[in-house]
Amino acid sequence: MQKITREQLIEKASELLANGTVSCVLGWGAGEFGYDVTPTVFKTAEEMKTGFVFSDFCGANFSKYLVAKTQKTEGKILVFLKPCDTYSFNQLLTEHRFDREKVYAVGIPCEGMADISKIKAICGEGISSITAEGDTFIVTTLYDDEPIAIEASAVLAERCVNCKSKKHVAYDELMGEDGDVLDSGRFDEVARLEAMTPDERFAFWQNELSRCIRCNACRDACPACTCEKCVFDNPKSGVENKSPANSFEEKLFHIIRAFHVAGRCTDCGECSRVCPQNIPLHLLNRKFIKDINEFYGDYQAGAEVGSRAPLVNYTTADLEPGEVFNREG
Amino acid sequence: MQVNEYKPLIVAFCCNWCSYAGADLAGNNRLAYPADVKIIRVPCSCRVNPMFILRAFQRGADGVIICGCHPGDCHYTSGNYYTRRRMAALFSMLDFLGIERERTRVEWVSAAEGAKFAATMNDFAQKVAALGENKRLEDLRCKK
Amino acid sequence: MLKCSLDKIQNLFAEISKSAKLYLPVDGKDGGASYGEWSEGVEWSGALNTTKSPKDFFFPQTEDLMAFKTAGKSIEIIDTRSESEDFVVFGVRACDAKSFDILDRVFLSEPQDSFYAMKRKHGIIVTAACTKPSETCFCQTFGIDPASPAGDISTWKTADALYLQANTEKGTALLEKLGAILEECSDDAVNAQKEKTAAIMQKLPLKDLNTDDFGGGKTQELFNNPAWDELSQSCLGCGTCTFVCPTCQCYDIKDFNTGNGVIRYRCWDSCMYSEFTRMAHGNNRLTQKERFRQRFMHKLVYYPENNDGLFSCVGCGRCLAKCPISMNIVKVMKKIGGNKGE
Amino acid sequence: MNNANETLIPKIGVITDVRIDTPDIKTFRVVTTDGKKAFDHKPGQCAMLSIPGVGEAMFSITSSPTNTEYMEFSIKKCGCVTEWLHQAEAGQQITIRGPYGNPFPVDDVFAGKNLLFIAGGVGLAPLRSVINYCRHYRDRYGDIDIVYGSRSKADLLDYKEIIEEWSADAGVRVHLTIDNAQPDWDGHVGFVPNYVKELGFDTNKTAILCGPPIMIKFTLEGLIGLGFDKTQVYTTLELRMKCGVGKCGRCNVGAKYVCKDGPVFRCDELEELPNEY
Repeated sequence: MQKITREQLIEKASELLANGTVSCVLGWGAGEFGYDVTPTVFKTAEEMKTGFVFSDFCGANFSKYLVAKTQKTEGKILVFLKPCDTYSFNQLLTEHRFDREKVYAVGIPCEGMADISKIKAICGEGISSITAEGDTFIVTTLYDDEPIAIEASAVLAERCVNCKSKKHVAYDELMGEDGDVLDSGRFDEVARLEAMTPDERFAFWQNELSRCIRCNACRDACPACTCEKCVFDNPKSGVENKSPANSFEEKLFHIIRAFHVAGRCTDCGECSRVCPQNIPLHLLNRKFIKDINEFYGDYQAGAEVGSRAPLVNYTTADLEPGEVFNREG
Repeated sequence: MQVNEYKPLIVAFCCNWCSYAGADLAGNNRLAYPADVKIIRVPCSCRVNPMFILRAFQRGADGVIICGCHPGDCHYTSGNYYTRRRMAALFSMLDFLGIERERTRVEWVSAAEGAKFAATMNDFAQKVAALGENKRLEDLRCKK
Repeated sequence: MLKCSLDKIQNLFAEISKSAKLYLPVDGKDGGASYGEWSEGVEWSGALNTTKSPKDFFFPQTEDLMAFKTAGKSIEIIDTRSESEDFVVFGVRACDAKSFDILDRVFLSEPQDSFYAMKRKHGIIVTAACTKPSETCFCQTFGIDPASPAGDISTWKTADALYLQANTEKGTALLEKLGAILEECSDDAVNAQKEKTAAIMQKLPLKDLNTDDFGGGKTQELFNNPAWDELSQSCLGCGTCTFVCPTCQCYDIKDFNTGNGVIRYRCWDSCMYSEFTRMAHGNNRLTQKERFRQRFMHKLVYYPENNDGLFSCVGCGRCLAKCPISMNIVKVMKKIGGNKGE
Repeated sequence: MNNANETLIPKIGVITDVRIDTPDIKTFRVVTTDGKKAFDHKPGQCAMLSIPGVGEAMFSITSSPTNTEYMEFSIKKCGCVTEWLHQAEAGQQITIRGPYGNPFPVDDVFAGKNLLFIAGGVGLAPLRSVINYCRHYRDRYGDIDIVYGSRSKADLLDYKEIIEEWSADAGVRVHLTIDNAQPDWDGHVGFVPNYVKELGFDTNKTAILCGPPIMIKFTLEGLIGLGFDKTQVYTTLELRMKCGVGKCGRCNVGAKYVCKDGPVFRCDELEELPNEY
């Protein structure tokens, strides 16, 4: 459960709006069912009181919105950043994608976000309400007479299960206490796949990627994908396609997309969160991160502003591509 | 019974300054390498975008090899250093997706290494031939 | 009314698949359900609905239209159409069954789309009544009764049996082939289930959502509503809503050069995409607000204007569940329509 | 099955002649492989032309329906398909399907009326079909005024035809203008909307407008200033299209599909559409 409350955030925002530090607030807007949260710009404290939420379903990473919002907004924008969001924030700054002066970043602690599909897997469709009590969710549904209690840890979003850091790497102001970089098991699944035979890996990815409907949500939600004009939208690129016609096109899109963000991906996990087909896209990104760490030394994109991404850098003593496989024996 | 000997189609991206000249030298010296190696000249090995490699597979290549100047000898100073990193990452990713790792290779061939060029191509073609046709990165529409 | 006891349902599937390919919702490894072909041992998913709608069967994600061979200055057109075989889509929910009517009005109106018509002619739709709608369901807003689904055959699943009723000639013909497995029965169990479902429908959170503020002729009134700015402000411009939607029918026609010829195919397209209307001389919908507005205006105003008031939404709730930022038609209807649904 | 009619499947057309009109506009003459006109059409209707592997695009048919031998398309080089067409030579095959859209109401509404054609740049292309149709049935219509402007003299489309044929017809007045003065031009200089205002037409006319959106906007304002009613003014729209039959959704504006319900609209009908075209 989140340690910081909605009321604390509203209070902070109201204070900053009132003293003129910021002109608007980029926050989470309430939805219909308590778990469907929409990124929303709030202009006044009153708007926040009626429409702002902060709950265990506020997973959306706001960093990417800053690219567009800072261009449109007069004055500073207040943005609430969870630890993982701050990495994307820094990475975008490194790439000069928005004006730091136009943002007032408030770091907020995060205890991990819940995944509604995991909750529904336990208690089915027809959710009437979800309330957090301590480390438990109390869920009422249309079909159960008694509320169902679910351990929060059992329905933690995949990316939060393997949270890489509770430390904020960028903020103007921090609410609550800062955490530490965690020793996560985020590469375990990649390693598990690596240990498979090529046939098994192929079968795994064929099954996963064949579900892709090319809605582009992974790209459009990705804080590293901020090209004004994506190669996949350019009719002259020859790869502009709306839906994958076959397994080749599914692979082409996902390999190229992962490659384009390789070394810049902060592993925020938005791609997998937004995928309507639940394809574990983050594993492709993590494979690149794991490889880069192993080949060229540990590197965390977004950990600091201005660092040079590994794939736009080199040393004369780099590993040869052929050695990549020999190394494994 | 007639046995159709399978010959793999190989696309070799060769840098203009070293490897393409190396291929030339191999030819001048009458060193044999498979005729199914199709050479595409690029200004620098670093010009090869991952999309080129996937496109080659899409259009029927069974193996793709990139040849460039030896590290340190790049005509543009550092192009091949970038190639080295990019392709290490990309090939590892292709392997991660279950695409046979022997189908991709990076080799440094200087203008003086005609023999190395021929030997590399022979070896690569042999390895790819052993794998057979590319089935995992194929676009069925192009096979019609 | 006919029935088949649930322990014989695999026999029923086997019998259907003797005469036609049978597709039904099956559980995927990812937790979502999707349509798959039945073969021995394949179980019918218990999920409320599939992630992707069954519009795929008639309007596939990608579909070859024709092929070309070119030589010098000449072109040869190759008609690649072929007669398709009969197939059965089993377990379609009431909302998705209704979506076929909406697609029919587009693809079967003159000039008829022969690709769609062919599949429609050969497809037999077996629907399944809902008993446990989700909180995201709002089919009743569009006058759909999830307990009485349409289709060629309607079915109701109870604790021990599947009840079947044919609604069309196609459906009757199929049921006749299944004679041995089915037995005549009364409507009582089905009626009881319908009543139970009707009571649940009254408890759904979106039950009061209505379409009073929408429909043909409201273009000027709704188009300039200032709320579009706010609603569209965080839209990512992805195509998730469009592609999971059972009624979205926009498509693109593209050519693919295979190296030996050209295949002209069509694929789903989305009005949410930035280049949807981009032309050589500019784009008539420059910002995401305009593209966002187009999608909802089309569903709620333009389509009904051209189709006797029928809305191009069936309330299946897929976009509610899948939008990355949880912006959806319900929020649009409540905001633009000034209808808070309370 | 293979006999079933499918609107998306085109016919083969042959380019029999390519005429260079202006530096960026060429006129293509198209017939079917057996040398006939591909299909009958009415003035203002369009056809889908395509080159396999390049793409398909909608073009207005420039030639008059009274021409029963072939069709002509005046095409400006501005995208993939048009660029490809511009390098095509006579004998090149393309694909063609149509006709699409509603024509100008030449046989009912326009009959007996004085007509005022106003075109800018390549906007003359769709009007040429109507103008030549009206000239062919000259006795059915009253006076014809044609206002046509382009960037320079070299950019005037069908200049030869305008000077030699249109201007020579009885009761047809041609008013040409170019945007900037140039040495070999002794005609009017200035933008079309202003020229229309200067010419100050009577309102006993039906006006037909086609050109870039900005020209249409200001010319329409000018006409209204002269006392014209919106019901007297017709124009033709252009949006991106793919299917041509009102299904693919691309040219949807309001409840209308430009390919099916247009491209010809009366200006008061346009007013009812959202401003998205």
